[in-house]
Order: sequence, then C-alpha cells, then structure tokens
Amino acid sequence: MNEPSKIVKTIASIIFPFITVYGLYIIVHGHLTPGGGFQGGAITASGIVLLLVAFGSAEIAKKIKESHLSILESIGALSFISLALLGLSATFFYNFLAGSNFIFGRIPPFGSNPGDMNTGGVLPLMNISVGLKVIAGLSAMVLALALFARLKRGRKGVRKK
Amino acid sequence: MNKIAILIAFVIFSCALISTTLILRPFGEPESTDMDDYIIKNAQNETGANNAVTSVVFDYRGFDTLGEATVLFTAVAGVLAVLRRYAHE
Amino acid sequence: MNMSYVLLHAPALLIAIPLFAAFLTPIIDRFSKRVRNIFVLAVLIIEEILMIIFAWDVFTNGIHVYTMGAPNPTSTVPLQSAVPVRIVLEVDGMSAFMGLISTTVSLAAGFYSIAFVRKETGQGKFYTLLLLMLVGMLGMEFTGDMFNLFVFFEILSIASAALVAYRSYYGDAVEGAFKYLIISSIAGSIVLFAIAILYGQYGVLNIAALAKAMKSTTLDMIALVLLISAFAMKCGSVPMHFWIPDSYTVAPASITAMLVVASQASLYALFRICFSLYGNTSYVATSGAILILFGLLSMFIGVTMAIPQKDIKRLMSYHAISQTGYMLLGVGAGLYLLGNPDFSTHGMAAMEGGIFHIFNHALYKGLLFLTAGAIFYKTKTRNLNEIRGLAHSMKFTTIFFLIGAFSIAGLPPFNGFASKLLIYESVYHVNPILSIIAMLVSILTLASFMKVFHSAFMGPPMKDVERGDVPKSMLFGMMVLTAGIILFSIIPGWVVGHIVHPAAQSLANQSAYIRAVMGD
Amino acid sequence: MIYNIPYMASAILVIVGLYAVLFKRNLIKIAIGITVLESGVNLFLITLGYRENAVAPIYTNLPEGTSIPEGMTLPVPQALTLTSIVIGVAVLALILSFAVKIYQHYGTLDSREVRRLRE
Repeated sequence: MNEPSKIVKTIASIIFPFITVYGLYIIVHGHLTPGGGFQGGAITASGIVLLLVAFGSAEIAKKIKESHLSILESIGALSFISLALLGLSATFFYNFLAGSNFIFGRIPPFGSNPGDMNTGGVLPLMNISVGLKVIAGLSAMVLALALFARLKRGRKGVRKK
Repeated sequence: MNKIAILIAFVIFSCALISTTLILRPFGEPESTDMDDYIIKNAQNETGANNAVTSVVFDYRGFDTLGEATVLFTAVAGVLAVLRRYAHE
Repeated sequence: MNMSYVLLHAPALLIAIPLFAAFLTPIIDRFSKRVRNIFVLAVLIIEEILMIIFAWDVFTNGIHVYTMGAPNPTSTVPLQSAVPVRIVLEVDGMSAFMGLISTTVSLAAGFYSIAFVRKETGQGKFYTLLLLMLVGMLGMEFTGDMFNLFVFFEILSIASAALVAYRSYYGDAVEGAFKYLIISSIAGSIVLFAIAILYGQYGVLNIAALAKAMKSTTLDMIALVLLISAFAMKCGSVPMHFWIPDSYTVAPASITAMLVVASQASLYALFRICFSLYGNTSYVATSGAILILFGLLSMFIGVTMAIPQKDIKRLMSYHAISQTGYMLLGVGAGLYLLGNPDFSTHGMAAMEGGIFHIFNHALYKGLLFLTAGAIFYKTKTRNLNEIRGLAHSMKFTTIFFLIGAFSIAGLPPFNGFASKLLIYESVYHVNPILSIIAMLVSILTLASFMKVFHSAFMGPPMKDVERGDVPKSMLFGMMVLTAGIILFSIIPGWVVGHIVHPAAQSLANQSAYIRAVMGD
Repeated sequence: MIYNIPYMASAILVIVGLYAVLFKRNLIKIAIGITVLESGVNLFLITLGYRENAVAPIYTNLPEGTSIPEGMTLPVPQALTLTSIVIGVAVLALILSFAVKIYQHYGTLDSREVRRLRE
C-alpha cells in the first residue's frame, strides 16, 4: 500500500483541530442543544481516525498507546459511575446538583429561553465524562484493529490449530 | 433440509413483521403518551436541562446510559483481549 | 452504614459494585497483578455475602422496588403521572433466587480462574469481562423495565462472546465466539423490535405498567412470539441449540460455568415475560404448551446427541441442553396450569421442581465443566479416547466429578434427584408420557456419564501426565460448588420450603408484581 | 395504507438484514447484515416517537407558539435509539475483530471453509 499523498496529510492536520473543537462543543452543550457525550465523543474520535488514515497507524501508535487510551476510558467510566453513586443520599442516579445553586445548579425559566450553560445539575458533568470515555474507547478500538491488520501483513505462515 | 427449515422460519418472520407494520397505529399519532408528556413538561424544573432528550438519557433513564457506556467499555475490552499478543509469540 | 440503609439500596448496589470494580480493574492491573486478583476475589465475596443477606430479606419481606434517580427509592410513580417514568428495579423472590445462583457460580469461577489463566496474557481484560458478565446477569435479573432488560442482555452477550474468544490462538475459539455473537445480536434485535411494538401501543416500558395496560391485541401476540423465540434461542432450547456446543466447548472452563448461568438468565427473562408480562392474557396456556414442547425436544435431542460425543466438554454441553429441557418442562407445566383449579396442587409443584432444577443445574453442571477444565489443564486434551486413569493422580477432581455426575443423573440422595422427583410427580398429572420421557432421559444421562467416568478416570494411568492434583485455587473453586450440592442434598426439604417456594410463588403471583410498582 | 410507509421501510430493512445474515457466506457480509438489521430496528423505534408537525423536545430557542407538550416529539424513543445505536457499534466492532482473527487463522472469510461455521 502506498503512503497517502502530501495533500491528504496537510488537509488532515488542518481539519483535525476543527473537528476536535466541534466535537467538544457538542459534548459540553449537550444539555442545551441537540447532542451530548456520545455524539460529540464519536465526532472527536472520528478526527483521530482521520489522522490514523492519513498518517498510518504506525506513526500514530508512536504518539498514543492503546493501553493509555484504555486507562483514559476507565477514568471516564469511573467518573460517570461515581457521579451516579454520589446521588446515593437519595437514590442511585439522583440529580443532586439540580436546583442547588452550586455549579450547573440553576433551573432555567419554563418554556422557550436562549439557554444558560450553568444549568442541568450533573447532566453536563456526565456528558463530559461519557465524552471522554467514548473518545478514548472508539480510538482504542480502531487503533487496535489497525495495528493488528498491520502486524499480520508481513507474516506468511497462517497458523492452524 | 436444514436450509428449507431456515427459509420457512424466515418467511414466517417476515410476514409477522409486515403485518405488524400494517396494523400498528398510524404514523405520527401516538396514542398513550403519559410518560413522554410528563417528561416534556417536567424536564426543565426537575433536571434543569433545556434538552429533554438529554434529560431522559442522563436522568430519567440514566441507568440505561450507564449500561450503554458499559456495553462500549465491554466491547473495547473484548477487542483488546481478542487481538492481544500472546506470551509465546 | 446501618443495615436498613444497605438493604434499601441493595438492588442498585449489587449492580453498581461489580460495575465499579470492572471499571477499576484495568487501572489496578497496571500496577500489580497480585492486588488485582485479590481485589476481584474480594468484590466477588462481598457480592455473595450481600446477595445472601438481601435474598433472605426478599424471601421473608416480599418484593423490593428501587426507582433510579427519584428522591425516594420507593416512589415508583411520580405524583403528577399515572405511569412510572423512571427505570424501576424490581426484585421479587424469583429475581433474588437467580441472583443467588449468579453470585455463587461467579465466586467459584473467580477462584478457579486464578490458577487456570495464570499463564495467559491480558488477564486484566479477563477479570474485567468476568465482572461485567456478573453485572449483565444481575441486571437482567433485577430490572423491572423492558428496555433495561435489553441493555443488560447485550452487556451479557458481548462480555460472554469476548470471553469465549479469550483463547483466540485457537481457531475454533474465535469461530464459536463469532457464532455466539451473531446469534446473540439477532436475538437482541428481535427483542428490541418486540419492545418497540409494546412501546408503540402502550407508551410505557415498565413491565408492571405494560402488564396492567395489556389488552391482548394481535400485536401483543406477535410481540410475545418474537420475545419467546428470541429468549428461547438464547437459552439454548432445541430448535436453536446448535450454537451451544460450539461456544461452550471452546470457552475457558470457568467461563463455561458462567455461560451456563448466562443462558439461565435468558431462561429467567423468558419466564418473567410469560408470567409477569403476559400472565393475565389468554395466551398463557398456549405459551405453556409451547414451553413444554421445547422442553421435551431439548431433553430428548440433547441427550441423544450427547451419547456419541468424544470431546468431554462437547458431551457436557449437549447434556446442558438436555437439562435445560427439564426446567422448561417444569415451569412450562406450571404456566400451562396457571389459573386452573389444579394449579395450587400440581402446577405449583411443577414450578418448584423446575425452579429448583435451575439452581441444581447451575451447581452441578458448573462443577462438571470445572472438572473437565481441570482434566484439560492436566492432560492438554479433551478427547475421551486419549484420557484414561486420571483417578490415580487427581483424587479430589475424581470425587468432585462423581458427585456432579450422580447429581446430574438424578440419583438419590443427591439434589438432582430432589428436583427431578418434583417434576416427575407433577407433570404426570398433565400427561403421563411427559414423566416417562423425563425418566428415560435421566437414565440415558446416567449411562452417558458412567461412560465418561469409566474412560477418563479408570484404567492404567497416562504416561506423560505429571502426578498430583490441579492447583489449590482451582480445587477451591470446585469445592464451593460441591459444598452447595452437598448442602442441597442434605436438606432439600428446607431449601424447597424457604428458597424455592417463595421464588415460585412470586413468579406465579402476577398481581403482587404489578401492585408493587403501580400501587392499588 | 400510506400512513404506515415509515414502519414498512423499517420492517423491510430488518428483513433484508436478516436475509443477509442467514443466507450469505462471507463473514463481512454477515456483519453488514447485522448492521442493516439493527438500523431497521432503530428506524422503527424512532418512527414511533414522531408526532405530526412537531419540533424536537428542546427548549433552547423554541419557536414561538409551540404547544407544550402536543407540539413536541416524544423524547424517550430518541434516547432509546441513541442507546441501541451505541450497542450496535459495540457489537459491530467485536464481530469485525473476530472476522479479522478468523482470517488470520484460516486465510479466508468464506464461512463454508471454516469448520464450525458451515451450517
């Protein structure tokens, strides 16, 4: 397989920051506009997959390790379940920040409004942790598949049982 | 023989699906919407989020979302486990 | 941390603790393998203890409900609404009973794995997935929400498929896992389609609310057929059983024991849908008859296909299909008689037999798969023609195998006999032929296992096998299940009265299930 | 009849997907079949949540004069569809990694040449 041309690499590196910023915007505005942790995380991960395609998996694997991504994913998942566990004063998954006037604690006026970042209780925090988890998880998955395909290409002998 | 049995099951299944779509309520006119109406009316003052869908995803049905995040986590762990390197390689 | 607080939150905690541990395991794995093993075992032990305490409370005090995210766990229906809005966990006797099975077998599998996978790479992932399987099973058993059931069903399928493929250096391990995952995802999609049909009609997802709103339309019937076929596919009943031997055979032994319980979780979902969701419709007798038919076919075809097998785990897998038939037969007979005046006498006994058999099957089939794994660990082969004379070196494994074999064949005084006797006596009143077939299958099972015992454990010792039994952690894993079997064999009357009867009672009592969520 | 066309489209997707899974021999085609099957089910779920002439249930800059709740689509099916899409992605990733592994072992993706997948 040939190396991708210089045009592809240049365009990919120019576009990548925009994709990332757009994905992060979708994640943090999840409680105000369409979107959320999963959608934004998938967009951001697609930026990383773009880099993977443009520069080749070996190049990317030098910078990002699968095991690090796996740890990052665990941290995202742990913060998500911890937020749920923190509600145990009432019940599992209780939204303890809503209406508390603490961070993200405001209640918006009923009906149409322009949207206020500082609302939603634990929802924005959960969006961020799920976003982190999805970015790390999807990139780790694609990286593992790409690296595996690369590793085996050179080998002739197919191992049978 | 086996193939014919699968084909018959497949045809019966298809007929069931098509007949379902024919007798289901008309498109765009949901009948009993108590649960959804409650969520639309109360999402703002109970969770503080403007987006009712996000309030369902992370608050009313947050446990499903935890399960969904777990599914993704499981799949990543599974892919990494299946494609791992072995000790004798 | 007082006891009533823990009991109040126990349904959520039982799912949240292993889930939290599963997320934490990859991080601990980076620092120390030893700490990780201890951590996983500690979590499994805590789960077992908490589950026993919680199950006892459920058996004595009745149904627990837990509303996720509500200000108060018991406020299932919000004030301004007529239906439940949030996800409700609903633990009745049957759920607690299944939870006990899942935690017990997971504990045994966890101990067994410590030595069994010691030489593999990627053990961190192995234990993560093992904990996630436990999460999937407990979630399926505790939830009172259709969509939540589907989500945990998928967690369980994906974790199991990844673990079946764990020894992916064997080609057939990946094949078995591929087949398993395809079957699971088809079953999952069919379940989701059926849930969508129900949601489209009634606008709710809670099982109790759906059962209350159920109007027995044609669409309900289609949804029931889809649900029964999907869950029967997944629990390994006969028309769709072909994936069972392929995936059970190639999985690591401790995972095979877990897979037995995983398919029983699907069986539980099948029963829950027939009894609690469709319990007051006119389809009860028909679906009972279908379950009896599936049960008979599974029993007979499973055992006849088991007899000629040469691979020890493949043989046991076919026996697992055959034993699933007993559970379907017992509970199906109960469902068939539900609502009849006969129910309180024979129907209840049939259900008790079937449900008791679920626990017994998990114990002895889990034990047998673990002994098969021990044989594989020592001899590196599963072929019965190559194995012989293991009784000389593996004394404990031989004893465990004999206990498991006698129990599965239903010899008195073992626990398999207690549950089978209940089934024989009660299904006799539905149709005498059912009892006769069930007894015949039992005899064939005994013959088949005596053949295995004779060829694997008797005869001159094998040359190239080192002496001595398997490592201690594997023996301890088998010991946990053996202790369960012996306990159940000594006091079957007490077990039926205090554990099985509340489970069967709660499964048959649909109105209590609805009342716990919807109020009066 | 015409009002049910969206349901029918989803049912046809399910049937096409199931056909591919049951009767195709290439493992990648089976994976595609699973994806089509899941898309059909997701489409069915999301069509159940539609209300005629309704807007998305989001209050940020809601159009003037929207009646609440009749003017908004149902939020629950959208959340369910999101969940089932993510589950579909997870299943697909695992199926593909199995297919890669099978290819490594046997050098083929044809299920007839792989021993246990023959039926």
